[in-house]
Amino acid sequence: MEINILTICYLIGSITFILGLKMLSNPATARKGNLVAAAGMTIAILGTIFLYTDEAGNGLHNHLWIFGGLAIGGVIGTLAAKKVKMTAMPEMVSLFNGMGGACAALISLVEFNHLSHEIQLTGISGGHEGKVLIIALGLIIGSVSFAGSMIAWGKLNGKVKDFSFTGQNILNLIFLALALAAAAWLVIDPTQAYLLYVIFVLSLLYGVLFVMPIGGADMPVVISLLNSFTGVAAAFGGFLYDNKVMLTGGILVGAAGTLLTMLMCKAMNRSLKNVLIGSFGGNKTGAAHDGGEQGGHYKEITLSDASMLMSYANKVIIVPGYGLAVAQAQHVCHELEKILNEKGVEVIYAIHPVAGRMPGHMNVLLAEADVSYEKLQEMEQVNEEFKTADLVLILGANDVVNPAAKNDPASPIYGMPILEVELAKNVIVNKRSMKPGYAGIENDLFYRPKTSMLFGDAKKVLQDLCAEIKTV
Amino acid sequence: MEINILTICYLIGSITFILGLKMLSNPATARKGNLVAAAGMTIAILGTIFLYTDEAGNGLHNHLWIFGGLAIGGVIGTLAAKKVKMTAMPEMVSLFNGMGGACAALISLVEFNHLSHEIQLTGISGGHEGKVLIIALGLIIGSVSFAGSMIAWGKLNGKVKDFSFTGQNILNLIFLALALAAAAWLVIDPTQAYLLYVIFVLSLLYGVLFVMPIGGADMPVVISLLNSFTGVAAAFGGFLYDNKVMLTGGILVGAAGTLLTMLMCKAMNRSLKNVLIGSFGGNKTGAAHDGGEQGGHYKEITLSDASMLMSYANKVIIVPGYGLAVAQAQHVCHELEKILNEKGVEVIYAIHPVAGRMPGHMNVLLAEADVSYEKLQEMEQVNEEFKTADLVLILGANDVVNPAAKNDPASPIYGMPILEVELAKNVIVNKRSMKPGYAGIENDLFYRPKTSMLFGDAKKVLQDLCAEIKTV
Amino acid sequence: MLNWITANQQIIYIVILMIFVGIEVIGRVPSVLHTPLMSGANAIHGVVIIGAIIVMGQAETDNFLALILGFLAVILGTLNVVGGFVVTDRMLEMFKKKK
Amino acid sequence: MLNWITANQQIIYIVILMIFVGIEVIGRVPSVLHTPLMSGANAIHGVVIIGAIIVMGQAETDNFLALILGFLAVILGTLNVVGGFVVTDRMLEMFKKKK
Ligand SMILES: NC(=O)c1ccc[n+]([C@@H]2O[C@H](COP(=O)([O-])OP(=O)(O)OC[C@H]3O[C@@H](n4cnc5c(N)ncnc54)[C@H](OP(=O)(O)O)[C@@H]3O)[C@@H](O)[C@H]2O)c1
Ligand SMILES: NC(=O)c1ccc[n+]([C@@H]2O[C@H](COP(=O)([O-])OP(=O)(O)OC[C@H]3O[C@@H](n4cnc5c(N)ncnc54)[C@H](OP(=O)(O)O)[C@@H]3O)[C@@H](O)[C@H]2O)c1
Repeated sequence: MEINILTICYLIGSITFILGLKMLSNPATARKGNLVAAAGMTIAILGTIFLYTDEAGNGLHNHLWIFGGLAIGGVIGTLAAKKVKMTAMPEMVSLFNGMGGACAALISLVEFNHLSHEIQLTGISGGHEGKVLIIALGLIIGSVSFAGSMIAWGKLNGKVKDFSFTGQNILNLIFLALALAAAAWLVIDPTQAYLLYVIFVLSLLYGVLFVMPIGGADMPVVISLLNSFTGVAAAFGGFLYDNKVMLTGGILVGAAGTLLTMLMCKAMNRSLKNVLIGSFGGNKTGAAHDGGEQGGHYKEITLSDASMLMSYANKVIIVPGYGLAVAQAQHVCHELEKILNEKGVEVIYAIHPVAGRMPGHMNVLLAEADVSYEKLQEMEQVNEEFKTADLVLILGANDVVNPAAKNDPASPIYGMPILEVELAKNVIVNKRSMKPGYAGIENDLFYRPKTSMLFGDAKKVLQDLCAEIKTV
Repeated sequence: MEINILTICYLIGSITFILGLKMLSNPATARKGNLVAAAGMTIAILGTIFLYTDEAGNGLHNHLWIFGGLAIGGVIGTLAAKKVKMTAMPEMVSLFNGMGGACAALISLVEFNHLSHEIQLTGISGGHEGKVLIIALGLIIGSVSFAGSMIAWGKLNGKVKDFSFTGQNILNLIFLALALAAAAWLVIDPTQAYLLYVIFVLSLLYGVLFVMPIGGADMPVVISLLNSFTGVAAAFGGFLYDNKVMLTGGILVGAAGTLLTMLMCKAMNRSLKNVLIGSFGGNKTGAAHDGGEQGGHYKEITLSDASMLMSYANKVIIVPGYGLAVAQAQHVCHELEKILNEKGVEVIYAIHPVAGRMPGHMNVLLAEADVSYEKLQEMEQVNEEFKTADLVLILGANDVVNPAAKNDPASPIYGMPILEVELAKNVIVNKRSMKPGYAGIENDLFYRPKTSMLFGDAKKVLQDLCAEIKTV
Repeated sequence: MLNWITANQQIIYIVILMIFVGIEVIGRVPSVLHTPLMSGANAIHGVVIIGAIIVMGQAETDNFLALILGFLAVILGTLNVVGGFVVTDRMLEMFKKKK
Repeated sequence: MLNWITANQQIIYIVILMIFVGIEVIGRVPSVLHTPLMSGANAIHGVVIIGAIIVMGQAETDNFLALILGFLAVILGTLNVVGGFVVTDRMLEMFKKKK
């Protein structure tokens, strides 16, 4: 009886996960989708606690421990998620992802212990191949996901620096191969319990070294990949307990996460392989020559001229980029928008899908400063509007307005759709120097006749602009 | 051993069906998708013939009969499918669909016979509930699909006329309820073998009466619905034999077919319920008043004036509609296009998604006359082009150019996107009278100053036009 | 009923997942492909032929009812499969770009 | 190996169908939703907590290793689930239209 109700709970769980994910991929239903999946998860968890029975018909005990764990995890999780600053959310996701991986790895450790006991008691070491294999694979992938996520988390909050040496890729593969070999050996002879810890350590090492050399800016892609790893780890748990909700939920995330990782790469016009083992074809340092070298000529504009231009414009389009986020200038930027509005100037924001360092970065950033959602326009629409703008103000964006993506087939970003700012009458670019952005390449836009440069830290420059415009 | 290979064959079959359907829904891959699914089907069929074994390990016999049936069905099927005229394809689909339904029904009949034998021999009539239920449901849905498809086929080729009487819906429901009741009885007492034939006959009757009152023009929707019914019937076969490829293939088509049916209705801006039990809110006759009644004023144009206009135009856009198909005027239409081209006039076709009486009707029709695919433009693109056209020639289209869909919220077609022919400089409409089209409503376009009417059968008018233009 | 659910939970999962797949897989179809898609799906449900083959192959050689009905079922099923795929192919032939 | 396939064919079907569902279901996601979607999926794989609960609930009360590791696993799994859903909700809060 109870087991039947539990089956239904799990069925509901699986369906809500699918529906939730589906709704999450549509802006209109995304928030509800998250709640739907959360509701299904709650049903599956409560069902397990109260209705689960093993083959002999015994229910679970240790309820105090279980609820204790749930309470502790729940409180910490909620607080952490509520307190974290908007722009630090990817770090948080990485951290939570690591917890899931660790959870999967711990389950494997405990379950193997059980099995060892059993083997010692009965003296039979055969017939366990399937179970041992699942345990070992779950351990490997859970540990990789845990270690990798921790490194990604450290990189995003600046605690871990990029680190690579020649032959690292080969060393990585050797670690992975050793872990797999140890797993194979364990399957053949499950009495060698120490091998499990060998696997554990090797997998952790692999996870660390796998993420170490990848640039901090690529972490969102890496987190998405590790996310799908943890999904697969959860699926192994499903195999182990013959538990359908773990199995389906895990596979679902494994598949969706893999696709999502590829979609993210595609939005940046790169391949996954390129993200994982080479930075823009490995010629990053080569292409990243300083400004001026190009020998071109660029115009500077003074603060007062810039504020004049803005005050007397009819329509200003602001293009925010990574630099705005770094300078934490979103609040002053909103301030400027309000001052211009008071002067009767229309202001909108042009949001490129990969501006910043994570998908939706600019949306999150500007939302934090209370910029109204209607003023944010996506690339396709706004590209139609540039021609009606008197002025485009580029704040710490670079690659997303680089015309080379359109004109220069040799450029590493060739083919990426860009914001076509040159359709506007005037373009003002704010950045600190002529240095290139993420892709490490020159930007011709800065040398075009329509463009004027306004050097300085975004926050500082915007504050000065606000002050100036008020006096106009 | 064999059984394992068969499992793999079935797995391959299921996967190819999914991939095939996915590819079929994308113009670039559609044709390959069809072949992929066909290849999977071949593997599943050959696997069954050579590798299938029952629980006792016996393979199939009667190979001669089986190959005989395959050969006969294969030859007739290929010939019929190759010979049929392009525009008669929906009829053909309906016929094939009926065959599938009949096949499912026959399987149920034979399997029940087996079961009856067994029950007589062993004297045990209990414990068969599940199997009997599956057999009975398979029989019902297979028969409904068969009978309904035959009627749909008859309607499309004009052999069966619409036929309805008051209370028909209620009578239909009674037949269906009786069939289900008989099935329930049979499950309880499977020795009452005659009940199976009662179910059979009731289901056939229901199928006939269900489709009878629906207008011929709605048959594509009905066929799509019956298509998904047959899918469900195949899935019941999958349950019966615990056969995964039948089960998954059937459910796949059942689900996709249902969605497709709804998509088709949506493209016509109607609901499924509306298609099945009422024609445009049931007021078809009410709204279908004759032309002239509106009291408006319309202009006629002579053949020679029309040919003048065309010969001296730079760009002519042809809007084909149902009338062109009825008149079988696609070949002359292509003729006209060529003559105009020779005179240096650019000609393109504007294809509305629901022009004609089945999705893609116009594409199929014009392709038959060898009109090049590049000249067919879909609604979204061509709506941008009308403003560059000197003349729009409407050939037997009506609803798809009715401005009421845009302007009149009270109109039954309000909300359907239309071809915006009025953006062009001149509009010539060819039809036989001022009578309305499928939706049974007036069309204001005919009374607009830009519009001139050119009455007559499309084929005749086009022939005359060709002759005239040659002399210009 | 409840016991049945647990005993058959895998089948239930397969059915539900298949429904999701069926719906998602064709969700993006443009309307001009509606007819070929319907036709292709029509051919796929011809998989019911496999049931007919099993019926036929298991019929005792003296059970004429089973033989004849089974034979008929094989023919009809084949019509569905072969005719369905061929007619779909012909329809799609007309959609290919002539370059 | 081959026998294993037949014995587990239902599971194999479930896994394959689930992969299709996972891929199809998010195929149309606009790029601005990439981050919340990743975060939501992250919360869903927290379903691994169920394994932790089973481990915990079956641990003998004198097996301290199992108790402690299991307890830790429950905490970590809960962090993943609760934190994951809450952080996703906060992200999505910012995408709602302010009218
Ligand atoms: N969104 C994503 O999911 C994602 C993830 C990973 C990678 N990416 C990649 O990141 C890039 C995003 O393009 P983007 O245009 O936003 O950024 P970008 O091309 O990286 O350029 C940012 C610019 O901001 C300037 N900057 C830095 N700090 C500043 C400060 N405090 N004040 C003013 N300016 C400052 C820098 O120039 P100075 O040093 O001269 O000031 C730099 O050129 C794309 O190449 C994209 O593919 C995106
Ligand atoms: N495509 C689909 O999947 C599908 C399926 C079912 C229903 N529908 C519906 O069908 C309609 C299609 O619109 P449509 O504009 O193509 O057709 P329509 O609105 O049905 O109009 C066809 C017109 O052709 C004229 N006509 C008939 N025979 C003719 C002949 N021999 N020569 C010249 N003209 C002739 C008729 O007027 P006269 O009698 O005055 O000549 C009629 O007004 C829509 O309402 C749509 O929703 C579409």
